[in-house]
Amino acid sequence: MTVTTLAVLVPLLPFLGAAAALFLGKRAPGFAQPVAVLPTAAAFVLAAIVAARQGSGPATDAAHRLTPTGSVPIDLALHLDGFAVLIAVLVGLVATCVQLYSTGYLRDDPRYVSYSALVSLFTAAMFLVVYSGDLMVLLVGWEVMGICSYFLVGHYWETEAARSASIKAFLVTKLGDVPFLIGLFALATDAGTFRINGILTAATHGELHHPTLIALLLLAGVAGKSAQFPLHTWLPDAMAGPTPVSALIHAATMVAAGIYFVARLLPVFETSSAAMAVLAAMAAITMIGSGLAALAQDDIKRVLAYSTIGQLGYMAGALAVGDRSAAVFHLLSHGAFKALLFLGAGVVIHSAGTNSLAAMSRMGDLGKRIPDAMWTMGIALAALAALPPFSGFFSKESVLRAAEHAAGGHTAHIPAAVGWTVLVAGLVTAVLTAGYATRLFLLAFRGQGATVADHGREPVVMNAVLWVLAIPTIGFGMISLLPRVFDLPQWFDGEALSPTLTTSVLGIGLALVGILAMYGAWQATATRRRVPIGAVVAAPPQDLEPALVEETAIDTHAKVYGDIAAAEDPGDPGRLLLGPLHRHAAHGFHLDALYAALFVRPVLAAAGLVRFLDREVIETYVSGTGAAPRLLGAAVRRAQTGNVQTYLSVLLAGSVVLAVLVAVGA
Amino acid sequence: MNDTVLQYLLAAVVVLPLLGAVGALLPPPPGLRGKSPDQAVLRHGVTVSGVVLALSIALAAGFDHDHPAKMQASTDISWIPALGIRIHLGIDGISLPLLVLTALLTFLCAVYSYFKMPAGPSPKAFVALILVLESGTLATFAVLDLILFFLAFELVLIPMYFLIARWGGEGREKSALRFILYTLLGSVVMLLGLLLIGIKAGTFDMVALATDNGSHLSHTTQLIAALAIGLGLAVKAPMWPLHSWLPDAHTSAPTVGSVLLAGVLLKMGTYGFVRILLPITPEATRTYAPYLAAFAVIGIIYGSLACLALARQGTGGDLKRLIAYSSVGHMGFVLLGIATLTPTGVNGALFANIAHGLITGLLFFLVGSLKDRYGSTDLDRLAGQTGAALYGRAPRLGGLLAFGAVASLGLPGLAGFWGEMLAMFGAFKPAVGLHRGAYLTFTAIAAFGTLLTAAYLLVVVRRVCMGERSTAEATEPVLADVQTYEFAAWTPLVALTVIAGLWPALLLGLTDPAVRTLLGGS
Amino acid sequence: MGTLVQSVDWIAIAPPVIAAALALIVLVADLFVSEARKPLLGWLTVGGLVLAGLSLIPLLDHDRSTFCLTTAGGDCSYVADHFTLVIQLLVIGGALLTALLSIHIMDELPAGEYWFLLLSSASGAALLPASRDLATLIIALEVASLPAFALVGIKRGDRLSSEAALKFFLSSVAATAVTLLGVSFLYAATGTLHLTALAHGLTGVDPQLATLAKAGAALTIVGFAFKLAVAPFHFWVPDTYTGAPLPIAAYLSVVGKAAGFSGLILITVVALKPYADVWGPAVAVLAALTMTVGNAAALRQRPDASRSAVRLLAWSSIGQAGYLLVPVAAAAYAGTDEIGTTIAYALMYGAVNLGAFAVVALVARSAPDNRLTDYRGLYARRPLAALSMAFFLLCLAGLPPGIIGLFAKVAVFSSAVHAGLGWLAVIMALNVVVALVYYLRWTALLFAKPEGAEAPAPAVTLPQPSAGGGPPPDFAGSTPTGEARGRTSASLRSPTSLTAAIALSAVLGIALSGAPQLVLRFASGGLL
Amino acid sequence: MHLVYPAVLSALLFSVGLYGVLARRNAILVLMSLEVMLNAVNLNLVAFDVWLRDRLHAGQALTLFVIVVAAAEIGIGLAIVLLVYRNRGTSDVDRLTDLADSDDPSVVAAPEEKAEAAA
Repeated sequence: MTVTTLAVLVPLLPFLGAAAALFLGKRAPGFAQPVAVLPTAAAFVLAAIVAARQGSGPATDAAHRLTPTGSVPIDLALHLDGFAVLIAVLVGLVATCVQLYSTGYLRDDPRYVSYSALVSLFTAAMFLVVYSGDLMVLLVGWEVMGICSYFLVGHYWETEAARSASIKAFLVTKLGDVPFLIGLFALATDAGTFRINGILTAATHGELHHPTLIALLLLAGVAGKSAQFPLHTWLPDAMAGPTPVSALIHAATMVAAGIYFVARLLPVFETSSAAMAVLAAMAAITMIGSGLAALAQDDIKRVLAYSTIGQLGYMAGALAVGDRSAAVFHLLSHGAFKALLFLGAGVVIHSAGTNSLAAMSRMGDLGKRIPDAMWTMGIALAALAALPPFSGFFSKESVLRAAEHAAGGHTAHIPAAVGWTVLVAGLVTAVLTAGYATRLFLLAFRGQGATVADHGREPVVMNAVLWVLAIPTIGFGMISLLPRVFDLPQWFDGEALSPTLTTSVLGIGLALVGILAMYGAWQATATRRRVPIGAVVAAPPQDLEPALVEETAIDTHAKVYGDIAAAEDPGDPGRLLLGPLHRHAAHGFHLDALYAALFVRPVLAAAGLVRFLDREVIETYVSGTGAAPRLLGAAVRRAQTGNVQTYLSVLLAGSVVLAVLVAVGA
Repeated sequence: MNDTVLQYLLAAVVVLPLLGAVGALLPPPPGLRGKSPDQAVLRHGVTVSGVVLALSIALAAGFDHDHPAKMQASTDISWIPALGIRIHLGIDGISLPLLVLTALLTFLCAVYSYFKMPAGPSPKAFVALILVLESGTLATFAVLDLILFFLAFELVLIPMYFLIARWGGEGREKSALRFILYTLLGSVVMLLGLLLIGIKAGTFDMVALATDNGSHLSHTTQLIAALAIGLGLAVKAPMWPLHSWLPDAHTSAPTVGSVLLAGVLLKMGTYGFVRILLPITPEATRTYAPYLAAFAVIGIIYGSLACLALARQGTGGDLKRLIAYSSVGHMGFVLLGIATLTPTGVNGALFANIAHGLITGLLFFLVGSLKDRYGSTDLDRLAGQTGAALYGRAPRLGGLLAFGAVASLGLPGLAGFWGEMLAMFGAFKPAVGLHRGAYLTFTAIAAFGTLLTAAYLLVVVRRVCMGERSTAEATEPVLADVQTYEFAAWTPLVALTVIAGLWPALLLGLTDPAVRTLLGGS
Repeated sequence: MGTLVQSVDWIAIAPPVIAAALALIVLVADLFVSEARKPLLGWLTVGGLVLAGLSLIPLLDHDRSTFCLTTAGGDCSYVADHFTLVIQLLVIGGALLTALLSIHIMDELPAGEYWFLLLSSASGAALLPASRDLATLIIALEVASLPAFALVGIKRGDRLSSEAALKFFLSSVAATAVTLLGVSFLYAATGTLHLTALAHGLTGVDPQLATLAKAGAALTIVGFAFKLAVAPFHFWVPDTYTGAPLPIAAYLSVVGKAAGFSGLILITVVALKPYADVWGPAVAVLAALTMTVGNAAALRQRPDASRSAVRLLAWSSIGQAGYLLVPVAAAAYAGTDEIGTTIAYALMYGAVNLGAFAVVALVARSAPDNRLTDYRGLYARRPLAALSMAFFLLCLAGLPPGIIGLFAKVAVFSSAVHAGLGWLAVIMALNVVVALVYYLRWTALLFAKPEGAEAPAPAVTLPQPSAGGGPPPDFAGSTPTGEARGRTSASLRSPTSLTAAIALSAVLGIALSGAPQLVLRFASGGLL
Repeated sequence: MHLVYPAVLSALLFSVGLYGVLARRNAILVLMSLEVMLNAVNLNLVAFDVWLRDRLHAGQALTLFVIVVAAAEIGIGLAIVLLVYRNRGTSDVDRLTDLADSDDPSVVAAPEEKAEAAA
């Protein structure tokens, strides 16, 4: 079995799994869970084998003509290089963990079959994006991921939040995909092919006519898909979907696809320094804005969502300074620990009966009830805050090192200013990240007050998955630095990824500052947290399915706390630190209201105008033309007076007129 | 299979439905009495359209796939020498897919109405009319003589008028009359153009005219003829300002009528553009192309905004009317593809044609079954404040509706995407001599149109499929999930949408060579 | 001084002569035939007309002409060329179908006179296309018209029939007077009455008389335009058709029009050829006006008015006259071959219009007041009649399944486009759409479900021809009296002659739809 | 005699006939004016025949035909007028408007008063 056949099997297996699940569906409920888990697990194993076989060797390419189009043909192409195979391994790992986790999380959900089929379909689409060597096939995987995310976010369609979040998620990503498609057209027209290799060689030979325009168009699509600054508003609302979905789609894979796409086509972006500057600015704003917003969120998942936006900002920053190895390195490590955090959050919500941090901070010994979740989430939060020895520290340091390297003006055709913006933003975000990581841990697991009612034991599979994901969170960073065992730089472009002294000291220092500041604020507001607030999902005696707990939690959050995102809790340390900024940060700096005013309202007004135009203007024209012959007909009919002398007079008058016209006229 | 067998196959495919229609009017022969006369005649309809489908599939199989540009299975016998009209039939890569699509859709409609006869008078007339309609549409795609094309174009009017006027919903007489008058005016104006070409070029034969590529026609004749024919065809494939007959026709047509109207009749207009205007009057088409593109793009935006207005809460929008407007939008893409005058664009247009036939046919079937279950397709009554929760009440029907909506918004991987993408790709780099700037803005607007399409379709899915837990568990109007006969009628459409999405070469392989020769080997 | 007796080619003039002789035979036979065997006269007329039709066959091989001048030029007054034969076929066929339509109502009409008048009018109409000089033309027109006045007024007791006859008479004679004035002016300008000589003369007319000649040309056209019911001279048509007995309305709508357009063609295309640039636009404008007026008025007919079916067919025949004129106008621009299209269209129109009148006659037997509303749900009661009526109406509208109607219209469109009359073609296109409204409304009515089958439509009693001039019976729309109901049930079995008429025109229509070349071959010209 | 005299006379005669047709109410007088018009044309034809010195005398031949036709027309015309009089009790052309395209469908026409015919 050559590498290519294996690589073809990797996206094919989950796709067949999804198809099988849909067909088996109601007929064989018993098979539902194995049909969901086994294909994805097999795909993960195969991805690992492909990665091992491919190793750090030269990129393997294979293609088969999919269809002629009239000008630029489209091929089913594979392009396997270091980046692709490793990300495929990450995707396989997270997808298998999520499928396993979901068997417990949604065990008696009536729609488990369609849910698992959609997750498998999503995994297949992600594999297609990762392995594809042809941009149009990549776009197919790109949009199939978008629609799967739409259906999965809308899984709890009984709740209003899920209904509006799913349509918002798809439309915002689709808004990004519109310029993305036009960018692909521009690339294909200039390079004469959709194949990535062809485009890269064309870019390096400078055949792209308007590189800046193309880069900006592509960046719009990337911003939409990877939830970067202007088009990020859909990700926090997408938390209305089930937690495993958020873990898979909104942490590790789909949102990473945008960064991966830019990494793949970096030479295209590097041809225009203006595009890199825009990317850097976008990354900076995303990092800082999301950091602040994460501090003010009350819903545990929305904190993690904003944190994901922030970390993606880091990767975008690394790309902006031209170092795609650092970006992909951070992508891999972030994928592991962020998926772990989300799955852990699922466990927390199930045991605490609520997703509100304010409510959790008033529950005593929550941590003792779910020790596995507490420990694994602790490790992951530490990795998030970039504390050594966890993988987060190494990957984030490699980004900061690349930024510092560019700031010094040593990277080719990357202006120093870009390096400085990414570096400064990176450091500020390091503080903020540490801050909200600690806030989350303290509020969730160090709460005081009455012991919480038991919501039934966690299914063992959920805890096991947490520990599986904890391994890469701990080990991945360190292994990458032992060249003999697993020489990561060789898999990438070859530059060193080990942390330098200055940035690591700076990074650790700022992280500690963030942690201590948050700890101090937490101590100060301890007294205020004795006042009870919010409600806990009163779990009925028998063991309630975690998904139902989460669904009711999401549904009731707005009713209980008055707002889907924030909660008026004086005891929140984040409120203390943010001060006046808190209200704005909680609502994502009112970008939603801005977009509603800028885009949604004018479109609906135009729709109203069209409705009026169609009913009044065009309708009157059409029925008007209908009326003309009727009027003439009425006139002619009334002319039939019945009096023969009128007939004779008309006859003779007609003859006279005819004679005169003929005689005189011609 | 040699050409003479194909020749008889094609002739049989076109004539058989007519014979079937006459057979439907006659009393059934003793052997085939069946349970009741109605059931017998409906079964007759199914068998005839089934045989026609089988023949057309055999035709497709026998078709020489290596030279789709060559006109195959052609019969050419003189019919009226006085007017120079010959019965000239033939198919190539462009007309074959449309032929098979028509046969398939009519067969599915016959099967659907075998089990669920729409309310109205005798099914005998119903079956006869559907078979005449099928013969008219098949003839339109198979005929290669300008006046026979006009005859087939008109053969469709009377059956569709009676289908809407006798078996339709409320306001059917008025909308049926508006439909037939509007389309007849268009087709008579088209006749003037066809006659002008026939007289000036000396022959009505499309193949000869196409190979001349307009060399015998002076520029002004081409301009006048192309304008006349263009107007007639634009009414049929509703181009934006001439579309106001479509929503009324669809709102009051029976389910089967809507499926055939959207699935097949709209294609005759766009097929006419490709088969007649592009090859026969190239210079005139080149001068009109930007205006056609502009109208097409306005049609896309106008259609989707109208749908958005209908889909919103409290506007009293009707679901069938919404899907009719969505057809205006989709056909806008087809017309944009044609207006680019590039092989990519025209390939995209033909692909979108087939895809629209499949997907909108499926959507109208689904909305028809909703109307049977709920009694009305008025969105506000259906959805109420929070939605009709079809996912809960009838999961399979909800799933299919979601699939139809997703396919219709042009999700890559399903048939809807390739047509629209290639049309926009063609418009991105139009034929040389067309104003590049204008076409770039058209591409941008069309791309924005896909976003609007996605918006209103997902709003519809939200208001129909999703809803509160209480509505999901409500049981007062008992809601049967998808029946076996409905599955039988719909699975081919779903399967074909997925196959055409995953393997576009199935259609593009056929149309690409044919389109290249049509555009003069450019 | 040659022999005074001119040699006459009897075979050439056979068709009109047979018809005329048959008329006399029938008139005389009427004296000897007893009341009971009166229908025999009917079948005698039909047989005679068939014989007249057969007499056309020997003339097919080559053109013949008779009554020629021995002096200069050798112009002949009677020419039996292809043009004449086709028109004579149409006239005789029309008369035959009218006869078939009339046989079943002979009990109310004076049989002998009726057949005599019908045959003499037919012979006049048969003579007209063959005449090649203005005198014979006028005489033929009068011979065709005078019996028609009598036929319209033949229902002695019926007050409407007499009124219609009077209107028809006065209008027609006035038109003839104007035509004769025109003829005199033309005679003054060219000094001859023979058409070909006239054409030759008009080229060299001296300037003073030029305006007189042009005026004469215009006035001559009026008489035939009146007979064809062209726009400003159409007012008599609705009143006459509604007042006249049904078969006569059918006769006038087909054979009357045939006489009209053949006379018009002979004058414009043959006699006034040099003035083509003068009468071309005039005829085109008249055509446009006629079709628009005809179709627009037909659009607004009230379906529940009494006799609305015949009135609608009257207005529709005016519209169709507009279509007939288009190729004549085209002939002014694109040569005489264009008039073949008029004849082809006329043949189609003749067969189909008579079929429609036959079905109206059939329905009139059960609903004597033939309102349009009486046709609701005809398909339920008489499926075949309803289907053939739908076929005839769609042929008139020019839509498939009326294939022959469609191709005839395509031929007319083609001649208009060929002659460059773009604006006329567009107006005709609009008219086709307007015409479809009322044809389709009637067709839909045929297949509509009969509302309340048990309450028959309020039939107004038809005035029974009481013996002598008794008091005119009242017309109050009352419930159907005894014998009217009686007649409704008795007449369910349609008479053989009527079914024969419907069947003949339906078969003719379907056969032509299958092979339009049979009729459209004349469109390719070579007639005159 | 110069041609203009008969031509003018016939034109005058034709106009008189025309006036008679349009203005008179009694059907018989309308018939008479129609005859005047026809005879005006006859005069015209004979005048032109003489003026043209036509050896074939086509004009006069046509005049004879027209006279015969006029006679036949008068025969039928009077028969019709008689018929109308007997049916309607009046031969007043203005009163014969039963066949108008009336708007109200039910009543065909108001029945004529019998009295006037009897008087």
